[in-house]
Amino acid sequence: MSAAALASHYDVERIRGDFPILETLVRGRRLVYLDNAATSQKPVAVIKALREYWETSNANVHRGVHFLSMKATTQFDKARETVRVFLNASSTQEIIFTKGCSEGINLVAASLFSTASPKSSHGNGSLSPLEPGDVLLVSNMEHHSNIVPWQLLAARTGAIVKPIPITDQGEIDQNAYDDLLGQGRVRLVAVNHVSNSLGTINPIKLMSQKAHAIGAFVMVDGAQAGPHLSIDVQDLDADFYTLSCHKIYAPTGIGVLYGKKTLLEAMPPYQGGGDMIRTVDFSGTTFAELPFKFEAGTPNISGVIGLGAAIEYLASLGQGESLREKLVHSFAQFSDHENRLARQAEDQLRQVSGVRIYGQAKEKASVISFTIDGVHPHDIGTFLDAEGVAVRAGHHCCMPVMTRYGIPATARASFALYNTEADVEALVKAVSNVKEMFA
Amino acid sequence: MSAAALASHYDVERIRGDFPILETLVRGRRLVYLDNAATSQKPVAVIKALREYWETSNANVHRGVHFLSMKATTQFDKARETVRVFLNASSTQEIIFTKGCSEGINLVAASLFSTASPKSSHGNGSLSPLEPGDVLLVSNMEHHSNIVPWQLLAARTGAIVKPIPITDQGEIDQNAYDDLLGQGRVRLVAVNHVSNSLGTINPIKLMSQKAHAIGAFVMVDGAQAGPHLSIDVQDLDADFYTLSCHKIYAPTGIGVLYGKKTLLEAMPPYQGGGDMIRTVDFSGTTFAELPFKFEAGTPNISGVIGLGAAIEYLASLGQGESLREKLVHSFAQFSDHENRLARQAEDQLRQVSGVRIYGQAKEKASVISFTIDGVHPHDIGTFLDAEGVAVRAGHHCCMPVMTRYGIPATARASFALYNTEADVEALVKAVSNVKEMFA
Amino acid sequence: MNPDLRELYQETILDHNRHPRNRRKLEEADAEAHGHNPLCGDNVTVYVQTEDGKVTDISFDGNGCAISTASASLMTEAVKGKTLEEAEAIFKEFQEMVTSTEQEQDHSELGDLEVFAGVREYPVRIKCATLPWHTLNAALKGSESATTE
Amino acid sequence: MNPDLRELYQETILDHNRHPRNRRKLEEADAEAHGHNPLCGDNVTVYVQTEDGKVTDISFDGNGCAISTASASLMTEAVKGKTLEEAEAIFKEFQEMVTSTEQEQDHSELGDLEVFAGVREYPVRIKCATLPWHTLNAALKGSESATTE
Ligand SMILES: Cc1ncc(COP(=O)(O)O)c(C=O)c1O
Ligand SMILES: Cc1ncc(COP(=O)(O)O)c(C=O)c1O
Ligand code: FES
Ligand code: FES
Repeated sequence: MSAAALASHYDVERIRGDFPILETLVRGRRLVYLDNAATSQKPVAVIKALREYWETSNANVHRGVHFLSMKATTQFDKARETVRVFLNASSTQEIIFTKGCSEGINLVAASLFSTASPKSSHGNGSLSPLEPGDVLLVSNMEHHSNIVPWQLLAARTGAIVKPIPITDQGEIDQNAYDDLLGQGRVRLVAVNHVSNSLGTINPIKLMSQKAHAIGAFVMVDGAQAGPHLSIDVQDLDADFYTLSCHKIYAPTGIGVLYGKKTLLEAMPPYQGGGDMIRTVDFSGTTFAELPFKFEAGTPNISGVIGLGAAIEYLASLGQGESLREKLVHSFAQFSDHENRLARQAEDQLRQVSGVRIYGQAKEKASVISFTIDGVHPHDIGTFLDAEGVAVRAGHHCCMPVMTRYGIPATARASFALYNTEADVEALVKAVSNVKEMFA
Repeated sequence: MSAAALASHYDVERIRGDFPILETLVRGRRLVYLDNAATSQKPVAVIKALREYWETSNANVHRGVHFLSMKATTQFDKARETVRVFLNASSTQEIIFTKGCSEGINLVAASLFSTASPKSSHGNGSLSPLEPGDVLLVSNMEHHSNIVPWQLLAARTGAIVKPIPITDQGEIDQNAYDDLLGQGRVRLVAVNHVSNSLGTINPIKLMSQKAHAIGAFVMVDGAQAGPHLSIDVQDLDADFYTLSCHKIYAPTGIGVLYGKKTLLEAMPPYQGGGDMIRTVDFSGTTFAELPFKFEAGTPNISGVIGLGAAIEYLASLGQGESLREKLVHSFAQFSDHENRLARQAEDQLRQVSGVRIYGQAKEKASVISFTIDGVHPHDIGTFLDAEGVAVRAGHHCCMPVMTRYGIPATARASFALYNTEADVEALVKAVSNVKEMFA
Repeated sequence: MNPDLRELYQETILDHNRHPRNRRKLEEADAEAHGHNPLCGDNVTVYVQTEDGKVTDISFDGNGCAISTASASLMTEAVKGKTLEEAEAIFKEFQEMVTSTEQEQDHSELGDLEVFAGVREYPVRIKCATLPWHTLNAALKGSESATTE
Repeated sequence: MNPDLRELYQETILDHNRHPRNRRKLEEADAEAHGHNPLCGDNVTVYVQTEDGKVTDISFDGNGCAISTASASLMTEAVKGKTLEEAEAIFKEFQEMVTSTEQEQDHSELGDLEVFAGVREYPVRIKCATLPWHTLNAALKGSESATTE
């Protein structure tokens, strides 16, 4: 479908009606919510699914033989299948529920290189424990969640974390990446699919191929891709992929870690508790099958059910036969709509004197980081807030990006499927007035 | 207040009205929900607080300068203070939000003995890394969540996990405990406050004193105490205490770890991500203050707000000036009510031929594990379910307890503040009919 | 007695639970396998003796609920004397019967085994019914253990 | 201009942000401290010179928002020439003004510093206003660094 055709089907006003919070008045002004990269708003479909769950089905899942428990279990298991389709994974055994994107990365950092059998090689890399001097490549545009776990792991093992440089435009420097892959024993590449501070969409498939060619695993932080792109983990071929579900219209407290089955099978369990065991005895414990091996304790049942409802809601906005087809169509619409707004906003913001935009990648999602000369980003944030415009100000958990561009912080406007041209106008108008006050 | 006076104030029918799910019909029969130890039902107050949060305040917390973010942050911070009061901790810095009880224990297992400075001694024990042969004492009645993390830690370090035996009545054998404390270098004692399989209330204060006297830390699993007792961590003097919030009328996906401030301060961070750092740089990262040091990633904001609403709801059922006083009064009422029902049920079940009750501790909460000779517990569960009575059947994540009593599984009825004498009658009647079918 | 329950616990099931057939260790077994149901922790061992591609004797042992015990008992009766292909075909049809979500189905050729049709309505108990079959299948395929996962 | 904003960004604040007073390194400082606001990552350094229990000179340096810059600037003016006790008393009252939830309060004795009263309505910005004060306090107490945590 052409972009024009897509756009003509997209009824943003109807969609806004599905998000009750968008009617909020901010000190008397219309809410213009452009902090979607921090967290998204929740549609009625999700809020309702949760209320219904608590009012009619709430119980602990698995092993329960009673009515409510069977009902809850059925819904819970169905949601895992829905997530599988969302990522186009080949099996629900590859779908691990976590408490958030960060936990997914920490799980991999805790388990991947800690197998007892020292030389086991699986898929594209080796699971053997890290040795001093082994290299973990982390892109310079990562969120702290995809940096600090590797630093902590490196501190424990003597491995070295090396940044993959980024260009002035905010793209990963592929030549530098190639060079780094050739230096030392590179064991893992950590990279986000979409940058939350620069908006850059990274070439994951290409970077995976290059990493696999030298026997390194690839950990993709998909936190910011989830809301904007239809993800196909089989096509991307990364070894691990994480989602932050509160950014894809689901509740907080729930994340997804996808991992290739052969790898997950070979990895030791992550944390101990109920559900992840087969048998427990003081003389020795055995562990459950995938995905349960990595899910200790009562899962976030309502969170998972809310996630299922969110994905089904997203699919309901698209056309197609299967859930997957609908999702693919939905996301084509979303990114078309969101990018149109973001590019429009960028064009107009660039006209405002003193505005600088960081992140000019060729492939870019609807995230705009900017500064205004002489005005601190938090003052921009407060000023915009007074006009009802919600943006984020700060380092966006990407201090190395700030360091890279020699700035302490930026203001960031980020778009979602419910934003409108009126939102763009409100943003641009408010930004245009900032200097008047502070300069 | 006397027990009689307490009971006369307790209007269980009004309370039931606060829990919409209790009106559910199970295949045409009234729901008799006695699976509360697995998870509790949610009051309207919690369901409504969450809906309102999503419809009027949803945003990412901390550092956000806009209206919604400030609103969400205020509510989130307030809930942490509410939890502090619930546990009577001395500071909100001691209240760490986790995804569940199990994660709290895993956090301690990951961080406590992994400080870099090898001989640092804090409070009652030493944080120095575990050495081969060091002993971790784990009671024989623990939930797998308070066993497996210690086994995994032992496997990594060469420490030894030793069970603390339990008596035929289902109490911790205090003489054996004393002996074990004297054998080898005991570094930690892991014990639950209330057993989920036997109902036993353990003498935590006494056990903490004994452990501290020989320089061992105490990790208390409070998952089953949370719903039944008013907890005072300062009085109990345990070093760590965890809660499973979905068992105290709050949503899934949220847990609390309390730890003594001096210990938490000395412990290294647990996982890496946003919010737990002060500064991130590829040349070195510094960490945030408590409690944030232990909270990587976006917290389960709605879960925390739901937890705050649950605690406030519980307090609203009690009388007193302060939140703490109200909670103490509420819990006095709850345990009075619940225990009365449970003892009544036990007395009547004991009359049914073939019924055996496991767990006869002098101090016991409202949890009843039982078997019926010749009938498998899962068949009991299914039979009771057909009568609308929801109980759990299985090992309750306590395989070592099952092994101890030489049984594969039990059926378990567990009470909550909304159960009634009619529930007891329905349970007893259904149990009385089980043998008719299977024997 | 509750009619829902009667659907699940058919008289034949209760009878085979009270008096399991072929519940013993088969000393001369030329194949055996151990089955485990992770949902409840129950175990079953199935012993088989074959000759010329036929099941000449079969027995089971272990602890389980009424459903799994009766299923094991009825299974031994159903496959004794059958060829390996026939046994596998019965397993397939049995599995289809207890897992399919379609209401109208004809499984009359399963004979006595049809009493397990009611299990369909109790998702968590389906594995009780299929555990002995998975275990038999493992034994015949030469693997030592099976789970219902 | 939006009246809510005017409440927060009083003209005096905007003026001190545009033209901060005493923003320089004080070479002869006998005390200095470094302040950090973890909410935003901003930093300030406060330099003080004291004699006979009095603040004889004071300056600051660092990067922050309009609120923190103006607060630092106004702080230097407010405490210069004051005794240490007086300085501490001003800090106390300032803190009380920006954190108290009570609406009706009289802080007229704070003089120019009263322009920060509007910060109360912006919880995340309160630390911007108090950061320089915490830092001054640290310097006077002889500790090297302060945070607003
Ligand atoms: C005694 C005990 N400990 C730990 C847990 C685990 O709690 P969660 O599943 O919330 O992590 C439970 C609940 O199942 C429990 O009853
Ligand atoms: C790129 C990126 N990675 C990771 C995260 C962390 O996600 P969460 O806070 O849900 O763990 C975020 C969100 O803040 C993000 O934008
Ligand atoms: S309950 Fe274990 S096999 Fe049926
Ligand atoms: S935003 Fe950093 S000090 Fe104000």
